Amino acid sequence: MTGFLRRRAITSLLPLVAVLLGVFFLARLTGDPANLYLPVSATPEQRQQFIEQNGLDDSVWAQMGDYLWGILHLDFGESLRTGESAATMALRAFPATLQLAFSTMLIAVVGAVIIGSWAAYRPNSIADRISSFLSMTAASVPDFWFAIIGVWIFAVGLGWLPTSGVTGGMASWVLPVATLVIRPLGVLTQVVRGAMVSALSAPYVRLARSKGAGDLRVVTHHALRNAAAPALTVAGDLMVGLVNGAVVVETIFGWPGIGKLMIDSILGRDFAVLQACVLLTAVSIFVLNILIDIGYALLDARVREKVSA
Amino acid sequence: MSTAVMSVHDLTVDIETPNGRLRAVDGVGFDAVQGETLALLGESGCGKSMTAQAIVGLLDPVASVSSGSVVLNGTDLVTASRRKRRAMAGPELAIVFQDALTALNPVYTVGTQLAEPFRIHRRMSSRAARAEAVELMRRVGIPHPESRVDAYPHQFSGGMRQRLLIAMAVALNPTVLLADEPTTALDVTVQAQIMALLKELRNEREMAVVLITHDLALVAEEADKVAVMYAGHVVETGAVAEVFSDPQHPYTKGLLESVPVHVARGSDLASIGGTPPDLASIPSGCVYQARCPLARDRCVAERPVLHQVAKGRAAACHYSEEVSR
Amino acid sequence: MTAVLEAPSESRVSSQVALWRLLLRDWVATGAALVLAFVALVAAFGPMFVGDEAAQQNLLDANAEPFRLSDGWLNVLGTDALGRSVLARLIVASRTTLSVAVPAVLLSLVIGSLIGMWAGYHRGRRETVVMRIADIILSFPSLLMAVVVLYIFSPSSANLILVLAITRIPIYLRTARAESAELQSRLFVDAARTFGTRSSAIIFRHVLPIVLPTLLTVATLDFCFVMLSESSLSFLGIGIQPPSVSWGLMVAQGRTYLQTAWWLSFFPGLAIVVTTVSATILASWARLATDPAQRWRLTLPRGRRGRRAIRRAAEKALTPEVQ
Amino acid sequence: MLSPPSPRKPLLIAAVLGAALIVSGCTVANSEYVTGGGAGGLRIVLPEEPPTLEACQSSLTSTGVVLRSNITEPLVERDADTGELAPKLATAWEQTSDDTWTFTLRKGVTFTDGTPFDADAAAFTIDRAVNSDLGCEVEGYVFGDTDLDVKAVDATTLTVTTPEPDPILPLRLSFVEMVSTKTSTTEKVRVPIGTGPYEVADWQSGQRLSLEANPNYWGGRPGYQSVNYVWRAEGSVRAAMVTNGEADIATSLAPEDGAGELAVAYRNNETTALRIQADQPPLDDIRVRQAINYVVDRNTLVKTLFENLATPAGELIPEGIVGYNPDEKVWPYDPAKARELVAQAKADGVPVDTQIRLIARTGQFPRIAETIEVIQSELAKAGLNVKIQMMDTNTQLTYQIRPFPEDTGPYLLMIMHGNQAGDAAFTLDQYMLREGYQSSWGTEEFDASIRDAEELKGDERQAAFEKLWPYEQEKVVQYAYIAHMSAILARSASVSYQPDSATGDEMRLAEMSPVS
Repeated sequence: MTGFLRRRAITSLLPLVAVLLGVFFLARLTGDPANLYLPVSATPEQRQQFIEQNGLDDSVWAQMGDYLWGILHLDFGESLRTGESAATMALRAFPATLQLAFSTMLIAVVGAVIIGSWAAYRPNSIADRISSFLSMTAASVPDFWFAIIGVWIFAVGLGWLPTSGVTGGMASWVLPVATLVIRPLGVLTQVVRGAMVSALSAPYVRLARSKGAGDLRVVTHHALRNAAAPALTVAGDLMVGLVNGAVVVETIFGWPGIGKLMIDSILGRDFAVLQACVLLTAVSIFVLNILIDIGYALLDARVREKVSA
Repeated sequence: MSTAVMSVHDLTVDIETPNGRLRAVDGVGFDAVQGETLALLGESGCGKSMTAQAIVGLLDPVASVSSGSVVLNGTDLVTASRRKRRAMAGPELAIVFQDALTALNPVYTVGTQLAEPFRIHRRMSSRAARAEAVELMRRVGIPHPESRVDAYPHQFSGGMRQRLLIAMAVALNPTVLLADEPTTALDVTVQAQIMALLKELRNEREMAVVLITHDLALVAEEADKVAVMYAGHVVETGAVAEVFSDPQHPYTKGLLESVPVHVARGSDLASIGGTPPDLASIPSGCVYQARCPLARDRCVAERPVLHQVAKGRAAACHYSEEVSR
Repeated sequence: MTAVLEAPSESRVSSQVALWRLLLRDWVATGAALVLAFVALVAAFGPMFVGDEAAQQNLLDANAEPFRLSDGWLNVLGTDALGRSVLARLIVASRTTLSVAVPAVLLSLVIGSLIGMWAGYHRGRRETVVMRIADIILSFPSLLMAVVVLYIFSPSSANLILVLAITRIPIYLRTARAESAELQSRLFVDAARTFGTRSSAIIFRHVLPIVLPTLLTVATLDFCFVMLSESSLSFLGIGIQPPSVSWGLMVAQGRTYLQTAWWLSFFPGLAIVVTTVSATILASWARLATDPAQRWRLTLPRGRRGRRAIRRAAEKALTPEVQ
Repeated sequence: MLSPPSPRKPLLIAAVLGAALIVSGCTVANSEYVTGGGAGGLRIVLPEEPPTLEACQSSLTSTGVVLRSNITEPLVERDADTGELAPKLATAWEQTSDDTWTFTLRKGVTFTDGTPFDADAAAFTIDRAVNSDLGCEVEGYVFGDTDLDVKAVDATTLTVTTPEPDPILPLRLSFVEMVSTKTSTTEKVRVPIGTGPYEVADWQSGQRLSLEANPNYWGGRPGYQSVNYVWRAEGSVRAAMVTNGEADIATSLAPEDGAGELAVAYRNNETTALRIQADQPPLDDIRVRQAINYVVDRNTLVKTLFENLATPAGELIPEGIVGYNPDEKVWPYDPAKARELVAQAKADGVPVDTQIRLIARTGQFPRIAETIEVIQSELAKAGLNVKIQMMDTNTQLTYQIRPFPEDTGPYLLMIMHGNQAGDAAFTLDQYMLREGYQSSWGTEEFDASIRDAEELKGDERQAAFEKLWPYEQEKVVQYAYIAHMSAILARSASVSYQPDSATGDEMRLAEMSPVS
């Protein structure tokens, strides 16, 4: 396993660098930020001064050299917008995103396993049809509908929950998490259901039944673990989306996460912050992918052998 | 000694298809006797596996038992509650499936899977169940069971996997053991070992074995009695030696003539002309009429019922006397 | 034993007929198919009838409430902030929406699955490289890509489709790779390989048919994701440019009016949801119907009572024949 | 104007959805959730977090609205209603020579770090903001590349000398917020030390900013001991926070955000207009530019999309700015005339079929997308080939500010200009001069009259500026003015506050007090 991890880390390093460089170059293709940060009446001299101060007049290669040199010294540059260190800003926003992502995935996975297995147990039954229909609908409804209507009903109409914010204890988590969980829950339920339908018609389930195993045991012991691999793949992809930041939720509920920060820095051509954010999310996505691979290995001995081979 | 521990009577299984309902098994009946092997013999598609599935209650949801009874130790499995059936699955009735690789759960160790019957029915601790699993593995002839108990199914050879399936089936000394084509996927030498193991276990545990197969040679060597199936019907029953030496149904006869050992050296190897009927187009008279050399008007008009042709023997043919000649 | 279910003797024509009959038996799937056909028809011919109405502004009748016939049937779903008929705009938007979402989904589906299957089939280094590329795209902020396209090229349907397709490729790539990697070790692939079949042929003949249903399911769910992403790009200016209109754009523009004129974003949102759900239902139906091993599920009468009733009826019908 | 949401439907849905939440055991929320502020605290919700509170960046809207006159103060302050300058940290000022102004400073003022405010501090601040290499926003905004010669004559006397005579120097200096001499001169700081009625108590980046009343403030205690700022990007959420009692003031709302009776509309200084890129054919033909003016139906736009919160415009500055012409002439809506003009131009060989881009910035003002669509539709009816292009801010700015991108083809640019300074000179230099940073085109005569007018003072200045507007409409026609805009904020019933035209840039907390 350690050999696998080492190899995986090495092969992951290159894409990581590729992402960083890609972001670096592409970001600079979107125009220099002088117009945004200088008053409209700034003179050409002031403009030139701004560009020089921020090193934007150097060749892209020279800028990249500076940037990489900085990274080696753990210096990720400063934000044009706030003047703060870009690393500080990214690191401050990331925990909020992670908390939201983990709670959302936890609820989505547990919910999807329960609903999906239940639906798969009697495929094509009324219960299956209803749960499939609801999960498909959930997966296709625009998330900001939930957000805004949720605010409208539960905060303004009923006064049960705060409209937004993060400092309100558990209650302030309800609307953001509920908004975020809808789509993953719908998608995952569909995936779990599909995988469970095939798992439940597999010969080993028949064997288990011939041993006198009850319904619950068949579902939880025999089918679920076999159905877990595709669910894990999709859950991983969904989690990647969440780690990249939940822009809608962060915007509407004022959740200080990395998605909003990334968008603001793209729109603000705040390259240093963007690069710091991308570095952070890319690293966590690579870690996440490795965890998923380990998950596959834990689920299935056959994968384990290939991994350690 | 010849106590029937399980009697199957008039078992009928229907299947729902997009084109309507089909009768896959029609009025099948036989008795399984303690310490004896009964072979259900027939070509693929004749309904023999579906009969086995109906008995153990593992039919696909499209198929259902529409009439008949399976009485085991005084309980009719067809009408028994799900709970009752579950309680009987393992200690009283067990089945060995044909494809051992897919039948074993790929994500669990064989030890876990072998221990499962003990965990479910005897509520043993996992350690005790594991000890039983090792013991079972040793009994079915798996070398070094202590070290292999934590291995996964794919790490075993085909023969070993089949042994594991058998071990699982006999774990709780069932009254009746169904073996559904247990050796199909195996090569000949391994086949012989597996069959020997089955016979050994049958004698040791005094089980009634129902062997489902298409292999005449296997039936000749392993079974005491045979029920020949064709298109969902039992067309002939009796002791193996008698049926094979003196078939009373033209289908049985045709089958025997298509096997080299039963044909005199030098003469042509016969084969049965035509193909078995599609379940959707089973004729109203004799099911075998289309391929039968003896077929005549009566066979089209009237379906022959299984009737006694000799002591302990029955055949479903209007002209069974003509067959043996 | 279940050979009869596979109906090997059925000719191609009759199997198509059977497929139709199977579809008609399932009223939910039939409904979904009808909805999709309706949407396609509306997209194809609708704009011809209401094209002008959708552009007809009437600021004095802005945000008129829906479900009133007093302003004529065109305003039955209300009017938008510029007094245009929401119904007419929905109809015109259906064409734009489909002409962006369908190519985007297809493009990412085709590219992603081909590369994914190829990588999964060959494993080894090729697989690693492809998977890492997927990682790169996934961890790349898709919005940045959109802004780059916006800045360097001009916003057009083609660029929009490109941006949407590229960001969705990894999803198919990963799914296809996972399944094909599993399949390549299977017996029938080995068999094909020993016959000397070229790998591309094996992929198309043996791997694709098995992977495709899953990919199609993913694609139908993705359909709605793409429609909504398209709307979020319009906030940056790269999306559909007015006066062209898409469902996503209508949802996005109507969003600020959720409290005062809910119909502006509700109806286009509903159109997206209904279309996606129909596509998903039909896809999951097709997945069962085309899979010989699963097809029987569709023939299963629903509920115990229904099954018993059918059995009784069947017994009555069959009894005289048997005896 | 603002229709409150119908209460029935949400309640019905809520009854269904609510059951789930009751099970999960949620407790009733109260206002403490969001701001954490106790009794007596004022809670304000802004559209975005101030990027920094650096005093020399105070002309950034999102910084200035929190900072100006709250944490730091300038020497003089402009009254938003009258346009007159009022004393703040300077008690008097006069032009002591052509190029020098002398300020008398207030005595007994200290910064919140204890250092005294005196002429040295004022000189330090002005040098830091205007003459240093920090690249301050204020420098570019009000002073251009003019360097100031600042001298502390004694503790309370300050002289400021400009290279050229500057009649409005005190107005320009009203943008310079005074900071303690302990402030770094080599880099910008996030939190300034000022003399204002409040000081920063706690800044939880991303979450909230808390101010506490300055106990040693020279001007008396403000109405609230503490003020909490939070920020939400979504207008409807900001409005909901006030209606829900989670905030007392919410700014930058749109009419449809649902603040209901708590909404307060007020005139800001913003004016919207289409800038016509008049050096590009067919826009170089004055008939085409006139046609564009004839088809913008300003009255209907104001009545419908702007919900009567704006007034049709005939010039780029609103009432209250020096140079505003009260006899504002608004172009009539005359589509027939416009068609005729386009047809005439076409007959003379003007390529009116050339595609013209109508460029706008997303989110520039509420209902920008709708406004653009209305204008595009009207222009198309007049016979012009107009294509809408929405852009993000940075991209749009490349089209708005010189140097303009090359080979753009003809385009119309939606601009919104807010003259924060109160004098038309700021507007004219930028938008009207031929080489103005935000001007595409002009005439020599017009340039000359602008230059002449800017030299003048008092009533002469006003009169000269007034004449420029009709001249622009008749002879230049670079713009199609649309409307003088308004803003909306939501104010809870417990707060007494009257916003003025400067509120968007400078929200004075000292003017807010609890309703007793």
